[in-house]
Amino acid sequence: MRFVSFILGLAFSAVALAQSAPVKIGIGIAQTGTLGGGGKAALLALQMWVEDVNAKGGLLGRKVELLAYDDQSNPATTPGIYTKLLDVDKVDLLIAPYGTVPTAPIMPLVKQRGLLLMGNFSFQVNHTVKHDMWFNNAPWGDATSWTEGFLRIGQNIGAQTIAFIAADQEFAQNLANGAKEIAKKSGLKTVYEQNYPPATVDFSAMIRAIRAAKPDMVFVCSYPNDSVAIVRAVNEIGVGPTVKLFGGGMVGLQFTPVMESLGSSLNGIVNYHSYVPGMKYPGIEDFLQRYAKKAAEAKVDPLGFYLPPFNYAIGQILEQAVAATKSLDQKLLARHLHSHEFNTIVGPISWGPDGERARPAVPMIQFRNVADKNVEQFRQIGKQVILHPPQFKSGDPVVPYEKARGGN
Amino acid sequence: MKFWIGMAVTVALAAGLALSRTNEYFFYAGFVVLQFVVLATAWNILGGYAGYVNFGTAAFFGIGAYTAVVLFKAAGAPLALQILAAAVISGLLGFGTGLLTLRLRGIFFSIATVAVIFIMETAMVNWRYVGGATGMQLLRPPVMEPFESYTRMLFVTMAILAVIAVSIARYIEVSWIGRGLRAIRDSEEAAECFGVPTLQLKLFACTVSGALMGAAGAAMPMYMSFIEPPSSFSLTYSVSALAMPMIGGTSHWLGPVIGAILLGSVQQIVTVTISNEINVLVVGVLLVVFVVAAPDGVLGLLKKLRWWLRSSR
Amino acid sequence: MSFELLLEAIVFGVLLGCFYAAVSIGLSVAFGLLDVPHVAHPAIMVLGSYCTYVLGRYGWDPIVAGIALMPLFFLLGVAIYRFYYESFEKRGSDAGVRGLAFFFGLAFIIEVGLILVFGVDQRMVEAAYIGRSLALGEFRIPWRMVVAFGVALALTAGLTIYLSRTFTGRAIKAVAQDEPALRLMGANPVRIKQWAFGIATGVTALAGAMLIVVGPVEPSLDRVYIGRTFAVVVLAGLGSMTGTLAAGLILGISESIVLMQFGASWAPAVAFGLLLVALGIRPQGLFGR
Amino acid sequence: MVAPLLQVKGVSKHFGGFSALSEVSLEVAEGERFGLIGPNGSGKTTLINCVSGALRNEAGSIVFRGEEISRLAAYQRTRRGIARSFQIPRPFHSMSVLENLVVPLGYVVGLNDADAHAEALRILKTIGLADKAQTPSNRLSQVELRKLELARAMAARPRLLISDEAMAGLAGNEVDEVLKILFDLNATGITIIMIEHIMQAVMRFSQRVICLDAGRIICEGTPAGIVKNPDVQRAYLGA
Repeated sequence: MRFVSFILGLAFSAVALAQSAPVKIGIGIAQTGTLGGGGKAALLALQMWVEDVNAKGGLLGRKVELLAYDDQSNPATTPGIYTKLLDVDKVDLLIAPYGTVPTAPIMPLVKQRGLLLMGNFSFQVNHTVKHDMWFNNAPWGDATSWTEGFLRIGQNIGAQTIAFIAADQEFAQNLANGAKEIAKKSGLKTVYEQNYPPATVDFSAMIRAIRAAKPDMVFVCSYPNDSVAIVRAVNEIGVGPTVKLFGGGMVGLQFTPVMESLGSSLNGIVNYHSYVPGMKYPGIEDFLQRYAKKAAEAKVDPLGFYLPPFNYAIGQILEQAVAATKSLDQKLLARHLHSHEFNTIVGPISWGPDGERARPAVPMIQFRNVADKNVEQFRQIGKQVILHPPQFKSGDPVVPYEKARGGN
Repeated sequence: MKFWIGMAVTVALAAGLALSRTNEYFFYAGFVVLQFVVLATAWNILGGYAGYVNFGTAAFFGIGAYTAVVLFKAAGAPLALQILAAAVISGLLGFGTGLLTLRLRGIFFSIATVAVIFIMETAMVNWRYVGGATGMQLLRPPVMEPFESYTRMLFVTMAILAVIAVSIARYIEVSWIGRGLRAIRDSEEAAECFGVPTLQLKLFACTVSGALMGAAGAAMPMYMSFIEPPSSFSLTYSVSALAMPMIGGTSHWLGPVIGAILLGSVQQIVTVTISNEINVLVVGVLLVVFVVAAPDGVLGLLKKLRWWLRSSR
Repeated sequence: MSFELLLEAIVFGVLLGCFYAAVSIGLSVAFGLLDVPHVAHPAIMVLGSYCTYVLGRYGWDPIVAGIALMPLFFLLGVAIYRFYYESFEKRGSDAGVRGLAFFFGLAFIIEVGLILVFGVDQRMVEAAYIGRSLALGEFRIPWRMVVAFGVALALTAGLTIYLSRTFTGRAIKAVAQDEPALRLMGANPVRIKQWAFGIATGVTALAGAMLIVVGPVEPSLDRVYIGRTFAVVVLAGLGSMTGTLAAGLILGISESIVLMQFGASWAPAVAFGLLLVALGIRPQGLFGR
Repeated sequence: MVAPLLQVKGVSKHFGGFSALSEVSLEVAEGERFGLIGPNGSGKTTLINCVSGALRNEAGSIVFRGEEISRLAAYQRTRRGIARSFQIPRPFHSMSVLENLVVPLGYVVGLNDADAHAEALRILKTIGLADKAQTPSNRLSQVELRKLELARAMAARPRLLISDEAMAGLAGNEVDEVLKILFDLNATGITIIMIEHIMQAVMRFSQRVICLDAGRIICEGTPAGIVKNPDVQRAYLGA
């Protein structure tokens, strides 16, 4: 009898799936331009979730359909893309583009229309608009949540002076400004600061200047293209024996192609991440295994530690919220999201009133024993040792940086 | 007369659409296309009529946008005032750039305008008041009656700007100024020898063109509710403003309008259909195909077609 | 600023400046001598970098790869010029405006082509001189910059000698100055320009190899270099090879000093400000005819 | 004595290290037919470029109708009554023949559009191009282009017309045609400076001739006197 009802249920849901219109989820996400590399990996993860949820019968018994457009990493395109999603494609749910800049232009739009928006690795983008239906998936909150790990590790080992290098770009500046404030509050003395413009050719002179300033730690806020050049220059010039910690906010060192090509020159760098092997979340390993197969086919980031799990998590959160409220009503969903915690492949997630994570946890990792030309090594525990936060901690920092680097 | 009726109809149509129940997406996409109509028309005043290639559209556009932001932040100035001020500042920038380099051969002017983009962008990156490198989010003021949404209002504003830009371009084209500019393009030395005050005319064209580009830029911060240097000074604006008149035809005011509507719409469409690398390719391929195969643009093709039809009859 | 730091700034500036000169020298021939508004020059250079990258995966040294690519790029240059000539220069009127648009389109197509083949990720090469530095006491200079320095000097010297000592070289210079006179001499200016454009493009292959030696490349890197290369060529005075080297040095050193003194943020403004001032005061360039 | 129409006093011009003109002085009287000859590269075109304003002279002064003009822009000089034709015709190639004339009629004379068109047609008639008025100027034959150059110069209503090799490359009867136009113009009171390679034409046309060589005036005189001058013969024969 139970078997029969199961069959019936399956048949019914299949009928329902076929009959009712799909639940449409819309996103504009960079496939080209500076954010394109990350965007492609993120989109792949979202598509995996769509397959998974449809295999389980969809949302509210309806099939899920993902509509994704390329925002070209350009904020000028996102208002058009999102109105197309809303008014022409009539999507039911929205996910924000990858990154702060493309997200910023749609914040007033969603606020004005009272729509739920799932944030996608942006930084403090809701700060001005203060939309109460915004939920960011990123493991960070404000600048403090991000930088305090790095600064605390430094202070624990007796650092008193700090140097800053930051890209003249949106996110890097936000981060650096926050870090400078915290450094000041915690009594760290800033001995050098340098903002560099996009497309800086060579960082030798900057690294040389840092060496001359003899700081105890160096906080770097850089973009992918520059991160590589900076790491390279550091390996050539050396930052000097005084520097205990180097890194912090280097975007790009989470992306597999970059990690692979830098290889052993990553060793010793302490940098933020979102997920690294060793962080025990239920389901993440299975996800990454499946992801690796698809990524190889799609020729996107093969490891996919940085963005993909968190994009899959967006899907899981929506799935759980829709299932719990049995509705696609935006206000209802938002209320539910604010008042509950969600279990995802990147751990339990809940939000503060501003829609950022209630308990941000930005792992600070140190690269150790990385060899050249080997992608698979990064799947091992211990290549990226977690120094912070305490709940994930897997080791103590090796200092000074020159020693950790294995250099002179 | 026919022209003015056409322009009035355009504005009326835009306003009518904005007050109707037309899909909101239309206004977002339409705003962008109209913005390119203004940019292409403005570019054509100097580039098409006088043959001086301005690569710096992005600089004038960006400075227009930032002027608007400054006024908005400092005084909460209304949109019309922002646009007006942006036109003045960008016009001055055009005048200054022109004064420095329009005496030289055309290519030097082109290179100088590239330099202006970088200088202006660097200045904005380092100016904290307007957000510097991090950019700045802007809260739109409440929408004015009778419009239902701010974007509808921006759409109508841009339609009016487009009509103004086209009217100015047409006036210049049919007036003595246009004849002088064409003379400059054909042979600057001969023009000067036959009484055309070439430097003054070029400066005038550069100023007007810069001002219109600035006006187009002024509406952008409100459209995005956000401003940041890289996207404000994006090379895309420079390339599109040059490509559109080339595709439409540079010798007539209608050319840039056709080019902007054509290429602008194609860009909007591929963004939401193809959604990968190919959409960047569209501009490049269209540009090359047109400058090689149809040097006088769509207008030239139409002329040829008409001539062919007449002669085959 | 201490003397030591100033000295360092100048040394790094010289290295950077030589690099700028090397990436500009092809344009110095194409635009400076031949008057072709070659805005696709940086895109072709990036293409050269990617070709070097491909050869690098088969174990080629990047500089060797760059040299090996030169004949191939020479042919590419000849083809591009031929096409440009047939489509624009021959038709006469408005060659400038349309030619510019054409090269812009070409640059776009190369860029997207690279994205389609290689993706948007950065690519880099390996060589013994990458990732190591020359240590002079406390002072260290990355070898890759030293290599760039050497390549720049070699290119400048080679082109200068070629243009002044060989018959074809002198014909190229003549074509720049007085085309009718050359025609009277019985030489075909189009053939000579085609040859010269080929050389300019061939040289660009080596510059591309150097670009990927100095730092990682990605397909849209060409946009960054449009302004810089034209700035160097114009600052130099059109078509002067030694001038190109000198202008590159001025740019490199001033950027380096600005970085030390005022902060790197202002470096682009300085480079392009310099260009504007040069155009305003001395449009024939620092070393122009 | 009446002041001369044009006075060139000690004018010099260098290109790099090359001295194109050195201290050239000459005077042209109102109504005169004046010939300027000299071998290739002797500085003829540089001199008239300095007079018309395409180039700025370095030393010396250029006085036109009692006014120092050497710091004026070319278009201002045209408005004061100096017009020229170009050695290699430079029509406004995107315009019709008629429109080519409308440019100076508007910018120099200051006529409105309708008057300018009427006047342009009148000039084209006198010069024999009326049937080509609507033809795009890039479809003209060589002799028609030469005529257009002259017609456009006439449209500027000059007091001084500088004709820069207006007959180069023309056949014998075509040369006569152009010469006749120039004679007719002179008859209406326009002073003409003729630069010409075709000796026969200069000699027939000019009342007075100056010969330039290597940027200097080597002799001045009547056509008949000039041909016999040994310096001129040497300059031309390169002896």
